[in-house]
This record gives sequence, structure tokens and C-alpha cells, in this order.
Amino acid sequence: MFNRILIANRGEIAVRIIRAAREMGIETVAVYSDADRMALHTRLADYAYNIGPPPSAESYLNKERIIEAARQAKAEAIHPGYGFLAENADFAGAVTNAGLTFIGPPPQAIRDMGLKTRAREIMQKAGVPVTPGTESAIEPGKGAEKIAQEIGYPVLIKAASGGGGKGMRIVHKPEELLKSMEAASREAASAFGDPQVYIEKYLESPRHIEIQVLADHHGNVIHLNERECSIQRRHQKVIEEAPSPVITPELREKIGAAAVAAARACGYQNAGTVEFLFDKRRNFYFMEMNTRLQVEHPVTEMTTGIDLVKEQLKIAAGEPLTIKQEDVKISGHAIECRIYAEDPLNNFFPSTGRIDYFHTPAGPGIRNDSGIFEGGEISVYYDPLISKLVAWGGDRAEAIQRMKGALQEYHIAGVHSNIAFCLLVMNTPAFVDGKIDTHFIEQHVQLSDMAEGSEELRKIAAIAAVTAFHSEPKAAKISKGGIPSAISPWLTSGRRNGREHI
Amino acid sequence: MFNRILIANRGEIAVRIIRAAREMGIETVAVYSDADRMALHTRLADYAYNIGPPPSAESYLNKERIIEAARQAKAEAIHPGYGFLAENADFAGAVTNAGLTFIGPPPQAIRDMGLKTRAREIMQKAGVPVTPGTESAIEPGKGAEKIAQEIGYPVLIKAASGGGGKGMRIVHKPEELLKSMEAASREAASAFGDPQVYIEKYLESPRHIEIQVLADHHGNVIHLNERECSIQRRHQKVIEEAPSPVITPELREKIGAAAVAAARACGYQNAGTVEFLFDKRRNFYFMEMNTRLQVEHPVTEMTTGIDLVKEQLKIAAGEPLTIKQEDVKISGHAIECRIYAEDPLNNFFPSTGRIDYFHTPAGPGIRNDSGIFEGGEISVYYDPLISKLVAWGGDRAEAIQRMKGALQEYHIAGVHSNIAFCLLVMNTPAFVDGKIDTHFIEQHVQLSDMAEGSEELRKIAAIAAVTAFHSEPKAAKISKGGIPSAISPWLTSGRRNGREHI
Amino acid sequence: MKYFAEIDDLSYQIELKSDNHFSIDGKAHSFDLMRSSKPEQFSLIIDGQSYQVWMEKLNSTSAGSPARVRVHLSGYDFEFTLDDERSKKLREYTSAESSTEDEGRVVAPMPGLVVKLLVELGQKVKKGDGVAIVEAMKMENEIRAPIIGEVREIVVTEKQAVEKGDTLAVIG
Amino acid sequence: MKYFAEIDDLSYQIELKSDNHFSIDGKAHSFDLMRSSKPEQFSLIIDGQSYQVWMEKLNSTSAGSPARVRVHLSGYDFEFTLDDERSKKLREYTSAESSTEDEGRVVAPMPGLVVKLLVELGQKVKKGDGVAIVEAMKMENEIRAPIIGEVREIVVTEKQAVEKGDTLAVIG
Repeated sequence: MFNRILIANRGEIAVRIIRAAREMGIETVAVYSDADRMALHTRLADYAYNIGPPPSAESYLNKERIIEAARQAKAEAIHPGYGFLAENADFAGAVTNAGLTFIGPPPQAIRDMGLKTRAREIMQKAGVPVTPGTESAIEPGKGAEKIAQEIGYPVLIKAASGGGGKGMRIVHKPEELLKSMEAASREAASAFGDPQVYIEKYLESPRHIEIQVLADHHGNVIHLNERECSIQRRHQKVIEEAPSPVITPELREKIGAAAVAAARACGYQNAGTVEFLFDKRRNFYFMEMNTRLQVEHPVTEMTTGIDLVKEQLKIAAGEPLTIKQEDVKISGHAIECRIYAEDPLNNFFPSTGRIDYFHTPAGPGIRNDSGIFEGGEISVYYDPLISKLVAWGGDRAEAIQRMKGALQEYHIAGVHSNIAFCLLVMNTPAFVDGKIDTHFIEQHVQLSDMAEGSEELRKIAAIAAVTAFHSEPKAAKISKGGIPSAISPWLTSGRRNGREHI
Repeated sequence: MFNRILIANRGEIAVRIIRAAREMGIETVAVYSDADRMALHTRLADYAYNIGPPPSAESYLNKERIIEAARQAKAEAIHPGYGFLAENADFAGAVTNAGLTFIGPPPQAIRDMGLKTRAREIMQKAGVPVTPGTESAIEPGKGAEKIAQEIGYPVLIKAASGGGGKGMRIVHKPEELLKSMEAASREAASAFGDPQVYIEKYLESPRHIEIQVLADHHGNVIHLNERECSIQRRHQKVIEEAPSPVITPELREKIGAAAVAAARACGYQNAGTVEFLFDKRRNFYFMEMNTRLQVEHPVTEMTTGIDLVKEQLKIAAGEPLTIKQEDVKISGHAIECRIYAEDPLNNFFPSTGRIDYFHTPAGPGIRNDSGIFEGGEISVYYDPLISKLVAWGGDRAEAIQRMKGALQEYHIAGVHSNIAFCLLVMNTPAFVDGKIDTHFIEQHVQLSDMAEGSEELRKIAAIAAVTAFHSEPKAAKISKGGIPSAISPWLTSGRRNGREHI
Repeated sequence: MKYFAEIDDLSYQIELKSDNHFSIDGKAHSFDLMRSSKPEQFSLIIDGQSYQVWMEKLNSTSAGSPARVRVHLSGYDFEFTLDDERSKKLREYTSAESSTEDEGRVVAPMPGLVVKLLVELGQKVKKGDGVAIVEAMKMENEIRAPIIGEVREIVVTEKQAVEKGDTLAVIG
Repeated sequence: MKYFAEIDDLSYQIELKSDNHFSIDGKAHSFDLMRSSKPEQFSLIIDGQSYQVWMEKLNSTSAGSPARVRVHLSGYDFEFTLDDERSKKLREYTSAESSTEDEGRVVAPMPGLVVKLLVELGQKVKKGDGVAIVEAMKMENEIRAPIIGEVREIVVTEKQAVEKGDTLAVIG
């Protein structure tokens, strides 16, 4: 096993990896940009190296600087987390060339699965079902329109080097095709440095169901059941769960076997996820393979009891898998809400600023993976993810109830968040019934419901505002033996970037 | 099921019960003393009623006032939590007489099990093994010395109405007997309002192993496996775990059956715990039955997936148990550390004051049940419990590793805590090997190790102190789009109850 | 004294009778409001009902305008404009004169990069039409027209970085 | 400048060479210390090693005495007395005169109720002998003699409530 690893990431996933390594007695090296000097991952790691200015391109995407930091810190391996360089085959190759271990799949598997067109080709050969679509990338222009017609509208424009929903557009009518291809291409270029896009059949109302796989260096490949990630907004997952409410043990075995076949077909090693679209007639189609740890991995951990990051480290160190397929059980149900700094009532625009107050929920079955902290900042440079709130329950109903309670206890001041939006989803009858697909949010969630809350809550809030503003609220009494309270913040609070405390 | 229940308690357990009820759609009524107006349980409940001044005797032990609050709030049932009135048969009776449901066992079972001498009698009749000892309470005096001689030293003096280790003394020599009986009697009178004590054989180096039972109103009694609570200080549990490292499936079945027999023998209903002493030859002896929810119940919840508070509510509402004995499984391992506001280096004296800073650990498998919050206070009036930190792992080794990491991340300023002490236990080889008994702390834990930390840590701390005090530390940089930092606390911090920030 | 808390088109009229009594909708209630050591955190008990509330005062858009307060309750955020009887009346007298020129401003809701302008000067737009695409955090966000009208001014150019609150264009 | 951090019988000598360099045990190291918005919370990086540290300044026992700092690191608490070279020398000159009368005071370590006195005036006690039993939070705590000597004064009576820091008796 490694003595020391470097984590080429930031935020909650860097913290998550540090904790796993710490439990295994492995020392951790954090890398941080100038904006992250006080970040949780910088403080929690055993070593911390500055890798440049705040913009990702100059720090977390700076391959040379990161490998140099690993050398300086005498790290033996690099864990890329998700995002940033996690699916960058060149980086994986450079790490290996530097004599270090890349904690992830072989560069060729990353490259093959990263090119969505190549991935489709490999999967078709391996007998894994794929959706109809173009075999290769395509330029916006006349040819594209013909192909789209053949496939039949609606079609989906996807970035050839894409992933995570970026650089993706649905096209319903021929006249929208060009504009959408251009937009997708522009987004793809910006996000992945590759403007190439391709076209595939757009399935109406599919579910997004993915299978977690683990593959070691000794030919063992297992799957750890499915995750359902159908609750999406603009192709971005918002709420994920395991198991899926629609997957029966028979279907699980079938999709699981397809995922294992997919992993074998691309020579996969380490933890990966095979994403499928699942239609109303219970057909499933390979969508893509994510060659990294997923954001939503905790729901698998909480229902299988398996620590995925520890498995990644063991696999990368060359250890054979000790878990056999038949050992993988499902215990209860887990749901994850991605808590973002964004304003659902203002078109979900990212909300930046300092976290003035951070009150996180707790209690049985609640896990909150976060990289932020009170006094920390949601900056323009990185993903506006505040935390991943996960609730486990003995069954799906209990998991939903716990999630609702946790969302109600959660409070963040200083930035907007999507907490009320997640609460709204939990309270939506179709969600409670498990009747979800990738159009769930558009079709079932009324943002106006969120804005209004219940009539009673709004009235209580009005009373709170008036009584707090126009009467003199008592400060918490300090009993005998206590410390005299500081001067009232009501008297001393000044204006602070456009906001003052009541 | 109930629509609304009152929780006759405070602190973490009141919060725990509120969360369970909330998940079941049951409204909650908190009661609070003047000292707890801003306490977490007061804020989280749907309703909150003041029940008097800070001293427990005038608030949380005020039966009439609590029942009156339940009437006012239209609660249908009362959950007593643990401590306070939880094992007060008169209170249970008064609740029932007021037409409300007591969420706990029948008054007679509380009364019988509360009188330790009566409990021993019932258990002997039911064929549950008990330790040799007196059949009834005994006065300090000549008679006692004779009995102690017959039983054979060392003997244990125990409060007849006791529980939780209070009013207990070990006596090794005849000349210590009188003084110890007096001390135990005084403590018993103060803690339980009953000075009566009795004598039983003191087992050398036993383990404390207890079985969680659930009994409904329809004659169904099951057990939810054991908890090992051998890590004690002054007869108070400090660290608990499930399962016990020494209990085999066969032994589990045997002790479990004895616990079920014990529950049946006293006509038990609701959740309860049968405590056993377990000696080196694998004999077990009934010690006492706790007729309430235990502090350490989370380790059972985390290894069985069963929410004990929800089961309590369902049983009290008259629902039959839906869990069958064969459904009860063990998944992984859980350890609980009771984090107290106390100073291990100063004889573990309770430490009172305001919580100036409260940084709680998180991550996979970590649960922290707490009733305190930043700005809150550990007062002289109540138990100095800060939180119950619980770590779950796939096996005992992983649970220990996670607990160690969590303890290292935990920080509380304003009061002393036993965090370093718990960490010391986790690092003690005998604990790691599971070789524990009730003398573990005296025999294996060197407090001086805790005081010193490692040489390296001490040196780093010295460097931190000198650099912080004698150089000007940089404040966290605020990046573009952020909020200008407030005036440096280094400049503005004044003296605050004998302490000022560096 | 009577106070008003306004949100969207709703106005709550609340009369404070004493430090622990108020009336709303013609009914009197007791209340107990307490602030924690965290300035935003409050506990409000109304007739025995307990609420955990976080509140922060928002900056008013201009001097002399009524106070704005954000209230966070049970996972929801509400923003109220607070007013008392006297100021409200005063304001109603003068409101006729108040200008509405701000409402046509198309403003960047977050810092980012203008990747594309979707309108030209003089173009007619409907409320909700796209005006510009601003990229922030690797996502393209379409900024839309707040009112119907004509594009009177385009303040930014493509590839320009903008701060939160910057005006991109003006519709009039 | 040389500084001293003292804990128990140990003294660490640390020389600050600049804002980001110090030496200890004859070896030079780089450091980067940063305070978070929480006043007690610091991040200290020494030669690439990262430490999360919480520190608070404790009140000195008397005016003019050196600063005392509590450092919390990896679950451990350390209390240091800080001194610089010049003050340390100065203090050594005058330390001979410093009184030790405080060391015989038996002090209540927490608020509580004196339930029993275990010594009488004039009684000889050894270090660690029980002096009184104080009940706090329903637990009896035996308060012990800090030094060997004779009971010179008993300040409290049984059933008396005491505050933290109150003198119960004096051994001399």
C-alpha cells in the first residue's frame, strides 16, 4: 500500500479522499490554489502545496505543477477526484511517466471512453446495447441535418469529449439544429477543449440509471448495483438515489452484467460508472462510461457498506478485490441532494460570496460531505457545490422523510442555495411514488410553489420579520457561571457588502 | 399513531426524539427550563413550553408542570428520554392517569426493575443467572460486615434504587466497608432520593455486556443483539460498541434468550436493556434492567438499521412489532464515544462555560448526536454531555480508524473536553485488540500520555503558539467578488471572562 | 403601532401591542422572540408554537426606502419589505413621482464572461427574450429581457468580463 | 528574536528569522501561518506539512507575567507559557522573590455544593489526601490536597455552595 498520496482536487471530494486515506494510515498531500489557502482540504491534509493562482487553468488543471508537487512531497500516487484532470488521459499518462501511480483507470480506457463515438463503437462490439446515432463526430452543416432526419427527431447533440451534461442540446425541429450544434460546440470547446459534437437519438422520458463497477489489476470485475440519477436540471444531476425504485433483482443482474461487460470491453481498472438510459419498456441503452469516482458515489456506499475510495486505493496499489459479486448486498435506501450555491428563483444562477453562517443537519442516517465552512467562500472560480447531503433509511420512504428533516434543519447564509428546491422535490407526489424520469423537474416541479412556501409559513415569516425589526428581541440569557454576552450585534453591526444583520 | 407527543427531556436525546417523530409525521412538544430557552430542542420542536427555573428539580423533574404542559399543548403521549423522569414509576403512572400515553414500560415494570433487590428476585425466579449477594437492602452496620464476609471480598455496594453507576462503591477490605456504604448511601440519596444500598459479589475484571430488547403490547419480545460497554470510568460508560468483540453467534443467542426471558419475567413493554456482567469463563450474570432508551442506543441502530425511537413510538401506539427475531442482522461495527465537557487532566472535573467554537466531524460512517451548538452553554445544572460521536465501519478496525479521524477533526473551544482522552483509548493496543473489561481505563490508559501527546505534536504546537503570538498571521485572503474581511479580531478582541483570542 | 410586511403582491398587516403580543387578521397572539449569540439566528414562539428562524437585513436599493429582510424558515427563503403605517402613507403620496427607468436594465446576475450578444441596438424584444449569453462556472446562462420594449443601449461587448450587477443592456 | 514556549518542564526555543522563517533545534524551517475568519482557527504549513490549529490566549495569572496560550492540535490540548529572551532574563533576576503562598490553596475546580469536609483545622495532610467532597452535576468529587502540610485554614462549611475557583481550605 502507498505511504503517501497526492490529491489533485479541491472541495468536498478532496476532503472525502483525505478521510479515506487517513483511515488507511496513508499520508495525504493537498494541492491548493491561492484562493484555497484556508480551504478545508488544505487544512485537513498532512501536507499542502500551493499550485498557482485561483483560475483552474493555472492551478488545478496545471498538470506539470501538480506532478512537480507530488515529486516535492514524495507522494507515490495521485488521486484525481472528479472533474478537473480526472478524465484527462494525458494527465494519467504523465503521472505514470513520472514514475507515480495514477489512482484511476489506464490512460487508454480514459481516452476510449472519453471519445463518446469511440465508446459507442466498443460497446456495440461487446454486445452492450447503445442508442441509434452517428458513428463519429460531425460538423454543423448540411450533412448533420440529413443524419438527424434519418435518426428521427428529437435528437441529442452531445460533445464528443464531453461528460456530466455539459455541451449537450436536445433538438426537436430541423430549424433548431444548427443553432444548437453551435451552442453545444461552443460549450464543449470551453469545457473540454474540444468543439467536436455528434448526434444520437433522443429518448423520450428515459430514466438515467447507472451501475458502479470495480475492476482490479487481476481480471476481477464486479458491480455494486445501480444508482438512479433521473432528477436532473439542464442535464446536470441534482438528486440521486440507490437502489432505483424500478429495478428488480432480475433487471439488476442483467444491467449489472452489461456494465461488467462494458468495463471488460475497454480494459477498465479501478472504480468506474457505466451510465444507461432506461426507457418505459424497460430497455436500457449504454450512454457513456465515467472513468472516475462519481459525485453521487455516497448513495452506493451507504447501501452497500463499501468505501469506494478505499477500494480505489487498494486497486491502484495492485491488491486484488476482496469483495466478491455475491457479497454485494443492498441494505436500505439512500438519497443524495446536491446542495448548490445558486438561486432557483433567479434561473438557478450561481450565487457567489462568503458563507456567513453554516448550520448543517445531523442525526441518524444523515451524512453531509462538504468542502466548505463558515467564513469560507463560494468563488467564481470553481463549482458552486456546497455539499452533498445524503440520507439513509431502512426503506425509500424513511430515506425521503430523513432527507426532508435534514433539509429543514440546513441553513446557509451569505449565498443563495437550492435547499428549498430540493425540499420541493421531496414533497412532490410523483417523486414520493418513484415515478421519475429525466424530465421530472420540468414536468412536476412548480418553482412558484417553492417561492411561496405554504401560506402559513409565509405568514409566520412575516411575523418574524416585523417582530425582529420593530421590537427588541431578547438576547439569550446567560446563566450563572456563564460568560457575559458580547455587545449586541444589533448595535454594532455595520454595513457589510450590502447587507447588515437585523 | 399519535398526532402529537411531548418530550420530557432536553439536550441531545430530546433532539433525537424530535427527529424521529418528525420523520413519522408526528408533531413534537418541547419543554424547556429558563436556561434552555435557546436550546436546540426548544427550537427544533413544533411547540415549546416553559416549565420553570434552571434547576432540574424545578423544571425537568417537575411532574405536574410537565403533565400540565402536555395538556395545554394537546399532546397525546409523553416520551421521557433517559435520565430525569425516565425511570420514575410515579411519573409513568401519573401520565397514564392524566389520560396520556407514557412512551415506555408499564409503571410496575419500572418499579420492579428500579428496586435492584426486587429485580434480582424476579430474575432468579425466571432462571436468569444473577451474582451472589443480599436479597434486600441493608443498613451500614455490623450485619453488613458479616454478609460481606460471607459473600467474600471484594464486594460491591449498590444503590437499591440506583442505576447508571451512581451510588456504587467497590470494597476490597472489611475496614473500608462502613465508609463506602455511607458514601454510596449519600450519593444514592442525592441522585435517586433513596439512601438504601445492598451488597453483591464483586466480579474481577468482568465485561459489561447488555442486550437491547423490544417488547410490544401483543406479547412479542425480540432482542437486537448486544452492546459492549466495558470502557467505563467511575462506573460510568464512556465508550460503547456493537457487536462485542467476544460474543460469538452461539453466545449471542444464549444471552439474547436470557434477556428476552428477563423482559417477559417483568411484564416488559417498549424498548429496554438487560445488562449483564460477563466473566472470563464466559459466564454471564444479570446486573440490572434499564427500563428506558439507553444513551448508547445509536450503536445498535447503526449495526441493525433499526430506528429504536420510532419502534418505541410504534409500540406505545399499540402497533405490533413488524420486526421478527430472524430479521435482526448485524451489519458492520459501530463505536460510540461520549464527548463530555470535562477536564481529564484535572481529575475529569466537569467543565462549564459557553461553547465559543464548535467544529464537528463528518464523513462516511460518522454520526454526531448533539444537543449543543456554538454560542450555547454547558451549565452547572445539567449533564455535561456535549455529544455522542458514533463511527460505523465495515468491521471493528474500520470503525476505530473512522473514530480516530473524527476525534482529530472535532474541536470545541470554551470548555474542556475528553476528546484527547477518547483518542488515547482508540490508540491503546489492548482496545484495538478488543481485550477490554470494566477496569480497562485504570489498567491500560496512561493519562500522562494524553497530556504529552507525541513529542512531535507538542513541538508543532509550540511553533504554532510562538509564530501566532510573535508574528502577524495573515488573514484569509478574500478573492474577487468576495466580501471585505471584518476588522481583525486580533485588534478588537477584548478580555472576555479571563480569556482573549490570540 | 401597525406594521406592514410585503412580499410579491401580498401585504401582511401586523400590529405590535407590546413586547410579547401582536395581532394579525384581527386575532391577538402572544410571542416570545429571542436572538442567539449568532446574530442571524432567532427562536420565535407564538402561542406555544416554536419556530427556528434565520433573518438578515438586506441592503435597501436607495436611501429612505423601506427596510428589506430575508427570512429563512423551514428550508424556505422569504424576502419582505417592511414598512410602518406613517412611512407607508408618506410613500404613497410620493410614489407617483418615482421613476421606473431601472426596470428596463438587463443586469448580470453573477460575475462571468459575455460569450454572445443576442440582440442588436434598436431591436424589439418581448419580456423573457434572450439578450446575452454569460458564461460563469463553465455554464452558459442566457440573460433575458425583464420587460417588453426596444433595445436602447448595449453596454457590453462579446468576450468582455462582467461583475455581478453590471448593466449589459437597457430596454426601454 | 528568540522566543520560548514552556510547557511542564520543557522549554522550546524558537527563533523567528522573518515572517516566514524560524529555526528550532538549530534547524531552519519555512512557515506559512494563516488565520481563518474564526479568530481561534489557524492553518500552519511548515516546510509543506499542513496543520490545522486552534489557539486561544489564556488570561495570565497576574499582570506582567508572561502570556499563556492554549493550542489545540490533532485532538490534543497544550498550554504554553510564552516568553521572549529579554523578559525571560528579567524575570529570572526577580524570580527569587516570588511568593509561593498560592500553592497550598485547595480550590473548587467547578461550581458545586460542599457535601462533606474531610479534614480539621491543624490536621496534617499528605499531597493527594482528600480535603472535601464537592457535589457537582449529581456526582461527588473528592478535592485533594495539592501539597503536604498542615491545614491552616478552612474557608467553607458543609452544605455551602461554592463557585469555581473559590478557596475551600489552605494547607501550609
